[in-house]
Amino acid sequence: MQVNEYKPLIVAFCCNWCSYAGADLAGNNRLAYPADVKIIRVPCSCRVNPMFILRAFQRGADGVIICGCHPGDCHYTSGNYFTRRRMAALFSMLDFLGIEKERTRVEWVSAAEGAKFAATMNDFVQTVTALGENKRLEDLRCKK
Amino acid sequence: MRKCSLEKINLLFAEIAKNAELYLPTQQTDGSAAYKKWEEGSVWSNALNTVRSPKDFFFPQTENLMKFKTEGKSIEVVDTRNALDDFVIFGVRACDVKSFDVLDRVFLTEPVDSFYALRRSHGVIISLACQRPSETCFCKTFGIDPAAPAGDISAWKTETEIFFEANTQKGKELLEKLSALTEECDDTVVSEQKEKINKFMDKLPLKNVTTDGFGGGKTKELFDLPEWDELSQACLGCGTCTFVCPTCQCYDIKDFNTGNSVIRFRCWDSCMYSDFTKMAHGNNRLSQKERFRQRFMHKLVYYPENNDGMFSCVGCGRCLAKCPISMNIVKVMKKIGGK
Amino acid sequence: MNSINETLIPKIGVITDVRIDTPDIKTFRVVTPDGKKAFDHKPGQCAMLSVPGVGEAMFSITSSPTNEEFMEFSIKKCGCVTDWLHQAEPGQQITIRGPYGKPFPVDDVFAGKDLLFIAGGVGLAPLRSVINYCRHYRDRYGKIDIVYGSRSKDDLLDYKEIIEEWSTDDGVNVHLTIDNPQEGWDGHVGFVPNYVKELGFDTNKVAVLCGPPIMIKFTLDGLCGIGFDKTNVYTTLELRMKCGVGKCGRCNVGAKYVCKDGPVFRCDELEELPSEY
Amino acid sequence: MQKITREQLLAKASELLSNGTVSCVLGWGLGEFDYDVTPTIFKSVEELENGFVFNDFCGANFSKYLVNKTAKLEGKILVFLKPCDTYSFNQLLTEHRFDREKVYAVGIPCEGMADIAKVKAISGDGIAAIGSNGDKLTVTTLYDDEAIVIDTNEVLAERCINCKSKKHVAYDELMGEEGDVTQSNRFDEVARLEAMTPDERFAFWQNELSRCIRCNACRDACPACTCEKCVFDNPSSGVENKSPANSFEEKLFHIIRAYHVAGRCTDCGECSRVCPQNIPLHLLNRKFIKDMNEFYGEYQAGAEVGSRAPLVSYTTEDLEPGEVFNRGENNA
Repeated sequence: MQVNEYKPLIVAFCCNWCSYAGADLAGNNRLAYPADVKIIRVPCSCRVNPMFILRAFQRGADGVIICGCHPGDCHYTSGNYFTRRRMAALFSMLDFLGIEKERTRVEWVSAAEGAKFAATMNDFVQTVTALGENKRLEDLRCKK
Repeated sequence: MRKCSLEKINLLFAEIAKNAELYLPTQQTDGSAAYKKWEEGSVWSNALNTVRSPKDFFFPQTENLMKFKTEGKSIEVVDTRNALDDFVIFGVRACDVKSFDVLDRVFLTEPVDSFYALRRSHGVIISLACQRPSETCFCKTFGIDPAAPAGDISAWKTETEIFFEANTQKGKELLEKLSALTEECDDTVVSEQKEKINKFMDKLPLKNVTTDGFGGGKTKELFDLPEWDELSQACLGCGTCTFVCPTCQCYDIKDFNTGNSVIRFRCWDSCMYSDFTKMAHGNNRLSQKERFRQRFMHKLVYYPENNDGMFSCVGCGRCLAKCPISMNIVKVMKKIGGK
Repeated sequence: MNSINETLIPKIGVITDVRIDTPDIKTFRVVTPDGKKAFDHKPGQCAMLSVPGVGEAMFSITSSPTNEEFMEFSIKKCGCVTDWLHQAEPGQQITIRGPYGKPFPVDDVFAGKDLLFIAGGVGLAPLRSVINYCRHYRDRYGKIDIVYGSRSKDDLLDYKEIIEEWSTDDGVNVHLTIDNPQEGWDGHVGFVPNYVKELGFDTNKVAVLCGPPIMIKFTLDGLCGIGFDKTNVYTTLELRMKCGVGKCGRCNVGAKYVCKDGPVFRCDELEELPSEY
Repeated sequence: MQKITREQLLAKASELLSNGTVSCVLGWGLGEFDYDVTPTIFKSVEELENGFVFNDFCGANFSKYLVNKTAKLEGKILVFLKPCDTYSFNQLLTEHRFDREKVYAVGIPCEGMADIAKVKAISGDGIAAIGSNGDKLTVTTLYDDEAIVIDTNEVLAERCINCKSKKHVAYDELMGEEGDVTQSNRFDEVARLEAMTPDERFAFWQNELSRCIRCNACRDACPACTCEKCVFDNPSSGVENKSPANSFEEKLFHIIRAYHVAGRCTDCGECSRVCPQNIPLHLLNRKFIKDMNEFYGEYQAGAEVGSRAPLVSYTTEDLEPGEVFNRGENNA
């Protein structure tokens, strides 16, 4: 497969208070990031159950990124601290099962960081594109 | 009767695999045996039996029934079945061969289950006599002779040779195709082995397990016995016994939404699970005791009542070996049947 | 595609009409895409309806077999499939397979007898098909009594049909009751089991019961109390079902499969079963 | 060979039952063979004398049974706890899963339990009897004239080879001598896998998990899995598929199963013991334990009642999820 033809599907879980607003800002400022990033708004990054991530992969995602407020800035005081621990454990486990570690990522993006949001997404899409299609956590039934 | 040297067994496997998919018990990384498709280099396991029963071949754990495509208010039903090739299952023990009869009476009685029937019609069974039954074996209880297994072809293995006898037309045809690798022989060696196996059978610790006290019409008598409490008290409610059982045949039908269509599939289910009988308005078996009782009553009373006294257990001993808490049908039969 | 013996692969059905009966019960009219009845059935039999991706469930066929144009299902909203159906609009396709189960013995046991139908709530749904069947072949049966009760007037199923058609038939007596007094209701107030006792029927009738388990239990006790024999009382069971053909093991009670050997049982047959229904 | 004998335990149980301290005893019940013991509730001394056993195959962890068995119990239940069981016991208490007042816990020493599969791998099928003599097992089979003598250490269950502690962390009464927390090598196998390439690890797990028959025994035996309604039994969860329909389903189930007990798993090893397909499920749990020890400091679930598991607490200085990999590479 030629790299430039392949467009990965990225699922981005964005916290309502910071990262989603950051994505908005990126849009308002006309900062380009690939259209294959599907944003799912969640009330807080700690709303993201590990199951959501696995199911995103099942349903065809090639990469999953979770964006939340910077540690210390959580709208609910401590949600993202829990996210940080949970995702550290989950990502390490996925890696343990041999699933490419580059397919998952956590980034802290504030409402003011539209540029960081776009840059993060561009970088993540690039990384996942280099990896190619998600084969190790795919569910063949969901492939067209 | 025909025989073949064990040195040539791989040639024999290769010959069978030319015309049909061949499955045989192979050794897994954990040391146990599992039926796997034979390919060059496959090693035939010498374990007594596989952890999973061969019911998978006819009644797979997961099987797609159909696909739905929905658009607006309309639905299209798509048949997802593919044509099936003939396949050969090699090394099926006498108990497991008998389990196919038990399943047949469920799936092949009207209305026939066409998914099962299709697989059944394509399968050829080469059974294998047990040289060294395990302490968990109690097939004799159900009138099964491990020295003379049924199936399309029966086989006996010695240290150096393997003997074949065709029992059905399908078996004869297959054995004919193997004539270049096998030679005609008399049944002296096999008779000797049968005798030896029967001697072993008399030494088995479970040889005295009987079905006395069970069978059709015993529902009222056995259902409310206080012993069920005691027997079921340690049951974890997992599905191990039902999933390793060659005769358990309960299934679930579920839909899986793939995002672009809906696959309706059926999969094994277990009466031990808490949601087995759960409906929108309640559950008629709320306690593990009731679920536990259902499994054994079904095997030992309900099934025989509907099937001319045939029990839905073949004494393979898998549940004895695999139950996490070592509660099993033998303990139930001894506790309740002896009354 | 569907061969004759295909049991698990359904046909397509189209909902052509949705009637709101009570706040939580709707009656759906179903035909095949070419406008015909999906299959013939007998009174008391069931069909598997399904919504792909949501699930499949067994429903009794409410319409009479004598209706050769369509089938009707009265469905109470109580689970995934029923919730979904309650949102469906006419024109919606669903899938349907059947008929399943043993029907009421309308042509032999019931023939020539006086009949007593007792229903509570949505329990009228399975009885409606047999009541209408018996009304259609009116001369084959004796007197027909129908006792039907519900929580309130608004919860009475098929109220219009009961008042306009059943009550006006010769030899058909309808006795309605609701649980609690209600404005605009001048009929009987009270629970079905008590009402049956008050009405005190002849014991040579064949009785058919359907309703919530607790109603069945007390009504059956009541009927036996006034001298009914259990061999003359029929009821229908409801258990979780998946295959509909007695193979998946879910509705197994004793040596019976409710989907195949039921759902209609004579009360003395029920006594032979373990109390797991 | 266990240091404590059946007779000692029997005497203790009979005494406590007779003097009214407890109303029933949760112990190991005699099976058909010498190795298939069933957790059993004994209500009288007579029942105990007829059915109570204690030998090298009494692996079952009783802690989880206490959740159900104490719910409607009048009086107290006597439970025998091996050192590793006491951790699960404490963890369940931490989670308020049963009433401590209804339990009389007797700590018993454990020299490690044997794995019958390992015995059979040596002796072959057809075991007639298994006796115990010093640190040897004598296995009589139906086929061999002479008994086969096996060193107990050769057939120890994996979890016992890597026993984490001989010390009881909870009991009302202790029988025998108290042991210590052991310096086990239980993370070696995890480390070995970590040192592999991702491709090798993927192949390893693909092979192991492909054997899963989704019987749920790992979940149902797990003392940490006490949810009343499991996500895998809940039709509205969207993951209630009853079978390992494909390799994704297998992975999903096992990742989530291990994740749900992460930080709460005491590493009792029941999951691997009960797995009919011998999948080394404990490695998934140990990976979480090892990670959390390394990321957030040493933590042993169940070591004390009321401790806060790593996934329900945090510090502002925790490492970032992206950093977990850098660490791994340094190790490898």
